[in-house]
Amino acid sequence: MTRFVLKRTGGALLVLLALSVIVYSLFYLAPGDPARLACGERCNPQQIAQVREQLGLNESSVAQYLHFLQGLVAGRDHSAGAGLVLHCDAPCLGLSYQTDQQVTELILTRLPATLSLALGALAIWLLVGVGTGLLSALRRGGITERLLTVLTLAGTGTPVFILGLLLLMAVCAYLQWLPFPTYVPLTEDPEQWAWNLLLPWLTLGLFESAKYARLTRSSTLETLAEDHIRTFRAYGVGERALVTRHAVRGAVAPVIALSAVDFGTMIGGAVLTESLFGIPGLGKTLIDAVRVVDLPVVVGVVLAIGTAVVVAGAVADLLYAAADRRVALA
Amino acid sequence: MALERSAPAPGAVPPGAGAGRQVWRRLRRRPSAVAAAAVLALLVLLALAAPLLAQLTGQDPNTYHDDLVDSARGGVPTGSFGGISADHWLGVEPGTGRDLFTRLLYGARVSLLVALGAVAVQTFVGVAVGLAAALGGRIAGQLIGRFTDVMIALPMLVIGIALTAVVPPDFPRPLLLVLIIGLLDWGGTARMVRAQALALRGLDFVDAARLSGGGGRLRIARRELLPSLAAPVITYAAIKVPTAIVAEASLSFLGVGVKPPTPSWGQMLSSAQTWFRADPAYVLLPAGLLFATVLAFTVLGDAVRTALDPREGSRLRVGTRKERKG
Amino acid sequence: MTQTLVEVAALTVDFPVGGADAYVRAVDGVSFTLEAGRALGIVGESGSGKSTVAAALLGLHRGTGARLSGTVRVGGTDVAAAAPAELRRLRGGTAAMVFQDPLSSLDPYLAIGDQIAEVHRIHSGASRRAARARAVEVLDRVGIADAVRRSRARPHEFSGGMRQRALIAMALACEPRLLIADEPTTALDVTVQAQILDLLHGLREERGLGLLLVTHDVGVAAESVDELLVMRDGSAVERGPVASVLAAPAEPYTRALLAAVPRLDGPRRTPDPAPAPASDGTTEPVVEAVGLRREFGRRGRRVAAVAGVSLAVRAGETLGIVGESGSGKSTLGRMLVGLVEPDSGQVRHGGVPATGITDGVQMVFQDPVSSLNPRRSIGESVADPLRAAGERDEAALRARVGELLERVGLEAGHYDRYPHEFSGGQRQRVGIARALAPRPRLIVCDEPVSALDVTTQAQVTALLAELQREFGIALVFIAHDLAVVRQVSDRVAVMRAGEIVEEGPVDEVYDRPAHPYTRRLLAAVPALDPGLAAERRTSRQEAFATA
Amino acid sequence: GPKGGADGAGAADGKPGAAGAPQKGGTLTVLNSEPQNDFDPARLYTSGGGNVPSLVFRTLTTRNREDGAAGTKVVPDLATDTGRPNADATEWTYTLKDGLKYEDGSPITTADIKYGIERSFAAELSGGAPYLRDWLVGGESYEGPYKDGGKGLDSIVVPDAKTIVFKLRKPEGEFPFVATQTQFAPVPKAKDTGAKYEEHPVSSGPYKVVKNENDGEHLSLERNEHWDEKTDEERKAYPDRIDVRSGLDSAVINQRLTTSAGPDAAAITTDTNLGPAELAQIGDNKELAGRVGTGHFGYINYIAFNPKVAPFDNPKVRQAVSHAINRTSVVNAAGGSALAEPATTFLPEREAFGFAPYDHFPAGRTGDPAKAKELLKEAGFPDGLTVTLTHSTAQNRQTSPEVATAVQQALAAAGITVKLEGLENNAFNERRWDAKNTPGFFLSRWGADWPSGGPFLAPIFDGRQIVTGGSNYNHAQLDDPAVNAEIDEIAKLTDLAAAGKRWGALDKKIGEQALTVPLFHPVYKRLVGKDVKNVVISDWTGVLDISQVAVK
Ligand SMILES: Nc1ncnc2c1ncn2[C@@H]1O[C@H](COP(=O)(O)OP(=O)(O)OP(=O)(O)O)[C@@H](O)[C@H]1O
Ligand SMILES: Nc1ncnc2c1ncn2[C@@H]1O[C@H](COP(=O)(O)OP(=O)(O)OP(=O)(O)O)[C@@H](O)[C@H]1O
Ligand SMILES: [Mg+2]
Ligand SMILES: [Mg+2]
Repeated sequence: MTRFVLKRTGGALLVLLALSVIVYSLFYLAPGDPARLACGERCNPQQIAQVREQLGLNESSVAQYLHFLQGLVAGRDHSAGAGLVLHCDAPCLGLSYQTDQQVTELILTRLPATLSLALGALAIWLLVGVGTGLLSALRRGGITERLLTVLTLAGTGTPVFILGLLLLMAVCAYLQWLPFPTYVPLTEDPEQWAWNLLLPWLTLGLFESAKYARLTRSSTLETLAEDHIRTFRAYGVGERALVTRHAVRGAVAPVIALSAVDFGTMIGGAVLTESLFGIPGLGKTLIDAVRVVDLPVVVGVVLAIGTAVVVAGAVADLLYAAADRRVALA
Repeated sequence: MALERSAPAPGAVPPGAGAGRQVWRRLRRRPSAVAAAAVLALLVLLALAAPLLAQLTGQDPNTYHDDLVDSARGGVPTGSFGGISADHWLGVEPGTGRDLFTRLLYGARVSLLVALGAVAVQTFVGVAVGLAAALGGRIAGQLIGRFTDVMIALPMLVIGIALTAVVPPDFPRPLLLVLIIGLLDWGGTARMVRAQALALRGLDFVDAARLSGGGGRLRIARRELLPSLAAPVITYAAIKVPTAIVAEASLSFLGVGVKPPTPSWGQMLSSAQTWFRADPAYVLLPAGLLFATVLAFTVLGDAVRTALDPREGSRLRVGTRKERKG
Repeated sequence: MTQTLVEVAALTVDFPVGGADAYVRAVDGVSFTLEAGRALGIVGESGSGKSTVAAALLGLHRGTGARLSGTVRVGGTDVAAAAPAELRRLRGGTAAMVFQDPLSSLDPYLAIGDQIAEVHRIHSGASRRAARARAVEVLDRVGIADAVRRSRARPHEFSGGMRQRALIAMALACEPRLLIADEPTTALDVTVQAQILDLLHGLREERGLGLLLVTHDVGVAAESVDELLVMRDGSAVERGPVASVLAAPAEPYTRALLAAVPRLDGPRRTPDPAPAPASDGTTEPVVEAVGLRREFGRRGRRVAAVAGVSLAVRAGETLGIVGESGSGKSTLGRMLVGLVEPDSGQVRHGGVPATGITDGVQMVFQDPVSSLNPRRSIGESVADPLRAAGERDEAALRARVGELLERVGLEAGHYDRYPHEFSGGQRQRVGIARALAPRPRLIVCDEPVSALDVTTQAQVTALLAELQREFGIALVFIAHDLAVVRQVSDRVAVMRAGEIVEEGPVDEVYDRPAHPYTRRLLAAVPALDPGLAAERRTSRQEAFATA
Repeated sequence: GPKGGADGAGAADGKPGAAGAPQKGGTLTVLNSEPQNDFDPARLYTSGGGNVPSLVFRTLTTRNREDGAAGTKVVPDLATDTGRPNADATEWTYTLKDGLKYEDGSPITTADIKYGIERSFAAELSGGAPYLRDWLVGGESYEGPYKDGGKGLDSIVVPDAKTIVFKLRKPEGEFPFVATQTQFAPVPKAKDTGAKYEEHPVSSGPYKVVKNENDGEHLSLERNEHWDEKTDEERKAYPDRIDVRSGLDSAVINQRLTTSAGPDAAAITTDTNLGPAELAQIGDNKELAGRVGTGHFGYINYIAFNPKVAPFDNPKVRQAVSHAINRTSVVNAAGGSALAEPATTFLPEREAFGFAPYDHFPAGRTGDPAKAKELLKEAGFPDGLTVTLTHSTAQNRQTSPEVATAVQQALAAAGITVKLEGLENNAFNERRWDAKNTPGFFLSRWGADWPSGGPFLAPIFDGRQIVTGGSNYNHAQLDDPAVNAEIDEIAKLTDLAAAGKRWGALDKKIGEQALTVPLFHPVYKRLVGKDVKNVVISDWTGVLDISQVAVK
C-alpha cells in the first residue's frame, strides 16, 4: 500500500510536470497577448509594455517556466503597489494576469463547488446508470428493457446544455417546485447546498448515466454467460439475485475505470453545467481564463484537473483491486 | 466418435470465413438490428444525397428568407410549427429564414462524418493504449497509465484555442475536428480496456497463448483479448457518438469547427438552445435526429456485440424470459 | 420402504450448433430410475452425454435452445413442466449438483463461505449468521482445514481441489434428498477423494440421500454406487448392480472400458530402450530446477506454494509429480515453463538459465474451461503455435491442425467449433493438441487426463508416450491419480506442502515407499472391486476412529 | 429619431416595471453574468462610472440619471459644477461640495482624488481608460505613485482640500465627460492596499461593500450611513441592501427574471440583455412586455475596409459593397429589428453624438445588387470578384458568424463571392488592431466612452491615432490633414451642442470615402423582476440604472 502510494505520487508529479510543460508551450501558440488583455482594450503601447514587464512576460519562455517551477517549490514575491509586496507561499502557482488573485487561492475557493457538483453527479450516474443497466440486464429482451434503453439514451442523446435548460424550465420556471439554483457552500448550509445542487446533479448525472447503463448491462450479460452463474442457477438462486449479486461484479471493473476518468475530467470539464447553473467552479474559471490567455490560471486549473485525474485513477485502481482480488496493484 | 452422426459436415462452412459469416447471419436474424442498420443507412444516404434532395425541394441551405421571419420579434419564423410550408418542409431557421430541411441534411454530412471518424480514432487509440498498458509490463504500464492521465487532464478547449492559431486556414476542417476529438478523448476507452484486459490476462487461455505465441504480445492482444473486449468497446463507442457531435459544436465556437455557413447538427443544437420555447421545432429537429442516430447506433452496437459472441444462441440465452415463464 | 426419487424415461437431448437448424444429439433415449437413498453411477467416455443427463435432472437446459424429449421426474416434480418457483425449490432444495469444472464454477468475486451461505439461506430461510455458521460447518466437513478462516477466502486463493471441496460443501449445505455429482472428485488427490467418497457414503446412510454420480473413473464408481449405467454416444449401453457389471460385463464396450482402467498393480510403462539421442549421459537435462521457491499472498498471510524444489528432467524422460491438492504442483509446473517467475531459485532449459517464456516449452492446463478462449474456434487456438512458427499457408495449417485433432481423438472437422460446444474431456484434448503443435522439447502436463474417461485417458497417455519417443520430448506429468502416474512415468516425485518429500524411480517409490505420506497416498487409491472397496472403507473409518 | 427609455405597455405611467411610487427599503437582487472581478476604481473601464461601482464610488462629475436622451448630459457629483475651463480648455478646475464623507466618516478631499487618479497610472492597477494618460501634462511618462518617490503628478494641482485643477496638453472641451470615470473617485492614501484594495474599496457613495466573495462573484452592499443624500442629487438609493450574484448563464438570468419567483421578483440585471429567442417568447405577453425596458448605447457595428489591400484600394469596390449590403438580413442576424437599428451613418442616431443623417450609397432595405454590379464593372470586375471577410467566432451577434454569413449572402447577389475567415476572438482582435497586418475586409464595431461624436470619430479616423505595436482602431489608416485639423478644432469647443453639429458634419464628410459600411446600431432590451419600480435607462450606457430602482 505504501509502495502503491509512493509510486502513484511519483507518477502524479510526472503527470503534473508534463501538463505544465504542455500548457506553457501551447500558450505560446495561442492567439492573444496577455499583457494587452490584462491592460484593457484601449491601452497604448507604453502601458502594454509596462504591464508586460509587471507580469514578467518580458523574460524568455524558458525563464518564465523556470520561475513558475521556482514558485512551486519555494514561493514567489509579487509587487502589488502601495509599497506592498505580496508573498505567495510554495506551492505558488503565480498570480492571475487578469485579477491578480493568487492562483492557489483561486483554485482552493473554486474547488469545493466543482467537487460538490462532480461527487453528486457521480453518485447519480452510479445509482441511475448502474441501476438501469442491471434492470435492463435482468429484463433483457422485455419491454422494460426497451423502455429503459430509450430513456437512458434520451439522456445521453440530449446535449447537456439542452437537458439542463429543460430541467430548469420544467422544475423551476414551469412547475416551480424548486427555486432557481444558487450555489451555497456545504460549510454554510448543508441542506441548502444539496437542494441547490439537485438540478445540476441530475443534469450531469442523467447525461452520463446512459453510458454507464449500457456498460453495466453489457458486462453483466457477459458475466451471466459464465460458468459460475450456472452453479448458482442450479441451486435455485433467482434471476434477480443472479444479476444483482453475482453478475454485477463483472460490470464493476469497467464502471470503476470509466467513473474515474469521468470524475477526473468533470473537475475541469463540467463547464456547460457550471455556467448554466451559476456554480462557481473550476470549469468556468478555466474557460474564462483560456479566453483571456490568463496563463497562470490556466496552468493552475489544468494542474488541479491533473491531480484529480491521478487521484481518481489511483482510487479506481484501489477499488478495483479490492473488488477483484485477482488483480494485483501494479 | 460421439459427434459423427449429427455434427455439421466438415466443409459446410468455408475455411477461414466461418466466423465473419456467422456474425453476419446472426445479425440478420434480429429485427431490431436490421431496423437500426436501416435507419443508419437511410441517414447516410440522405446525407450523401443532400444536394439532390435540396434540388428536389428547390431549396438551398444557405439562402436567406428575410420575409419568412418576424424581425420585430427576434426573427421568429412566421407561420406555425417553425414556418412549415410547401416550400420549407421542416420550416425555417429563426433569424435568417434558411431552409431547415436542407440544413439538417447538409448538417448530417458534417456531423456523421466527424462523429464517426472521431469515435473511430478514439476507439482505435483507446484500445491500443489500453492493451499496451495491460500487457506491456510493469514499467510500460505505469508510463502509459500516466500518459493517459495527462491526456485526460488536458482540456480539449485549451488545445482547441491553441490550434486555431497553428492550423493553416485551408486545412480540411472536418479532418481537423476528427483529429482533435479523436486524439484527445480516448482516455475513457483506454482505461476501460486496460481494466478488462487485466482481468482477462489472468485466465489460463492467455497463458496458453503466451506459451504458443512465441512471446508476441501483439498477437495475444489481437487474438485472445480483442474478441472478449469487443463487447464493452462497441457498447462504449456507440455511446460516444453524441458526445463527439456536441464536441464538434463547442469546437466550432472556438473557430476550429466547420466554417459557416456550412451547417452541422452540433452548431444547430447550440444555437437552438435558447429557442426551445419560442420555436420548439428548431430544437426538436436536430435533437430528434441526434437521438435517432444514437439510438440506432446503440441498438446496432448491442446486436453486433451479441453476434460476435460465439456462445450466443446457447449460453447467453440461459434463463431469459422463456425460463421465467417456464 | 423405498420411493422413486428420479425417473427418467426416453430422454433425448439435442443441442443447436452454428447454423440455422443444425443440431447435435447429445443424449439419445436414456431411461433409468433411482430410489431414495440409493446411488447410481453413470460412467462412459468423454462426450458420451453424462453431464447432459445430469443437467437435465435440474432442468438446466430450459431456455438454452436445447431440445428435450422424454420425461424427467425428480422428487415427484416433472422437471419439464414445473413452474419457475417450483423449479427453484427443486434446484438445491431437492437435488443439488456438484459441477465438473471446479475452477470456473464458483463466483470469483465472493468469499467462498458467503457463496455457500447464500445458497443455504435460499432453501432454509436461515439467518445470515446461521447460514455463515453452516457454511463453515460444511466446509469443515469436506475437509477444508481451518474452515473459519478459509471461508473468508475467495476462489482464486483456493487450489483446484479445495474449490471442488467447496462445491461439494455447497451441495451439502442445502441438505438435499438427491445429490447429483458430475465428476466430483476429478480434481482431487486420492486422499481427499477417499475422504469425499466416504463422506458421500456416510451421508447416504445417515440421511437416505440419493446419489447420482457421474464419473469416468470406474474405480470411483465402484466404491460409491449401488448401480451402474454405462453410456456411450448418448445412449445407455448397459445397466445393472455395480458388482455384477464390474465382475461380469455383458457388453463388449463395457469390457473394453474396464480393461483400460489404470491399476496400481497393472502393467507399467516399459522403460525406453534407449533414452533417445542423449544416451551418453553428458547432455544437460532439458529442464532443471534449482531451489525454486514461490510465495503467494500479501504480507502477513504469505503462503509458500513451492518451498525450495530442485529437480531435473532429461529428454525422453517422464517425471511424474503427485501430491495432494494445494501442495504446489501447478505452481511448480508453471514455474518450469516460465509462466510464473520464481521468487528465488532458477530454472534452466538445456543448461541455460531461463527467465520468462522460452521456446520449445509447452503446458497442458489443469482447467480445460479457462484454458481455451471462449471467443475463438478451437482450430484457431491450436493453430496459434503453428502460425507463430511462421506457417502461413492456410490449407497446410488446417491440415496440420486436423491431424493434431485427430491424433488426440477429435475430428479434423471440429476446427471451426467453439469451446462451449465440447465436453470437458474434449476440451482437454484440444489443450493437448495445442501443446503438441509446436513439437516442443518439454511439455508440462498439469493434470492432463484427470478430466478424461479411461479410454481416452489410455489413448492420451499412449499418445504422449508415443510423441515422447518420437521426438524425445521431456514430460513433466502432474497428476493426483497415482495409478496414471505410475503408468506413464519413469520417475516420480511426491510433493507435500511445497516440498518434494520423496523422489525416485517409479518402481521404487510405489513398491517401497519410504515416506509415510507416500504410503498414505497409496492406501487411498480406490479399488475396482466393490467388495474390496467396502473393506477398505471400514478399515479407513476404524483407523480414523482409533486415531 | 431619439427614443425614450421605455416602450413597455404594462405600467400606467408608460415606464417599465411595477407601478406606484418608489419607496425606501427592501433588498435588491442583481443577477449578472460577469462577476465584478475588478472593483478597484483605478482598474475599472467604465462609461460614466459603471453600474454597481457607481453605488460605491462617487466621481467629480457623473451622468444625468434620467431616461433616454436626457441621460446623455454630464452633471456634477462630488464637484459643485461640471468643471470650469480656462479660455482654451487646457485647464479644468473643480470645487468639492460640502459635507462629503467616506464610509468611515472621514472627509473626502481633493488630495484623495488626485491620489486616486495617480494610482490609476500604476502598472499593477492597469485596465482603466487611456484618456488621462493622453491628456494630462506629463501623463505619458508617469508611472504611478508607487514608483514616483512621493512626487506625484504635477499636472494635477490641489491648492486646498476642496479645489483641484487639471492641466492638459491640448484643449479638451469634453473633459467633464472623462471626469465621470471611476479614476476620479477619491481613494484615501492611508487605506490604499494596492492590488488588494478592490477587496474592500472605501465607499464614497450610498452603499458600502460588506461582502465580496470569489473575486466579485457574490457582492453584498449595505447602506453607507455617512453618505448624505443632500450632497447627491443623482443616486436615489431606495433599497436597503443590494445582493449581486454573478457568473450566471444569460438564459438563466432572463428566465429567472421572467419567472420572478421569491427574491427574483425584486431582481434586475445590469449586464444581460434579452436575446432574440426571449423576445420572441415574450411575444404578446402584456405582463412581461410591461417589464421590458429599452436602452441605447453609442455603438456602431460596421464593415471595415483596409484600403491598402486590393481590391479595396479601389473606391468603386468599396462603394459596390456598400450598395450591395442587405441591412434587413444583417439586422435579423443581429436579433431582429427590436435589437438592432439599421445604420447608414457612422454616428448613432442620437442628438448627443451630433447625428446628421446621410446615406451616400443607398442600398435600400435589402440591398441594390444591380447598382453594385454596375460599380464593379466600372471598377474593372465585370465578372464579379472573390474576397475574404474576416470575422470572429465569438457569439456576440456583432462580429460573429451570423452577421458574416448575412453579408456573404447579400454580396453573392451582386456577384461578389465572399470567403469567410472566422478567427477566435483574441486572434480576431489582434488581427484587426494590428496596423501592419489589418485584413482588407472585416467586421468591426466601436462604442463611445461617453455620448459625443469625439470618442466615436477620433479613434477611428484621426491619422495621429494610427498606432503600430499597439491597438490600432483607425483600420483604414486614414491620415487626412483636413480631418485631423477639424478634430482638433472641435475638441476646443466647450459648447457641446455646437461641437455636436460639427461632429455630425465631419461624419458625413468622411462617409463619402466609403471607408466603412455602417451596418447597425444595437438596441438593448432589459427585463426586470415584477416588483421592481422606477426603471431608468439612459442613452449614455443603455443599461438600467441601478441607483434609481426601488423594490418597495
Ligand atoms: N451447449 C452445447 N452445444 C453443443 N453441443 C454440446 C453442448 N453441450 C454439450 N454438447 C455436446 O454434447 C455431447 C455430450 O456432452 P457432455 O458434456 O454431456 O459429455 P460428458 O459425457 O459429460 O463428457 P465428459 O466426461 O468429457 O465431461 C458432446 O459431444 C458435446 O460436444
Ligand atoms: N495466484 C495465487 N494467489 C494466491 N495463492 C495462490 C495462487 N496460486 C496458488 N496459490 C496457493 O498456492 C498453493 C499451491 O497451489 P497450486 O495450485 O500450485 O496447488 P496444486 O498442487 O496444483 O493443487 P491442485 O492439485 O488442487 O491443483 C495453494 O495453497 C494455493 O492456495
Ligand atoms: Mg461431463
Ligand atoms: Mg493444480
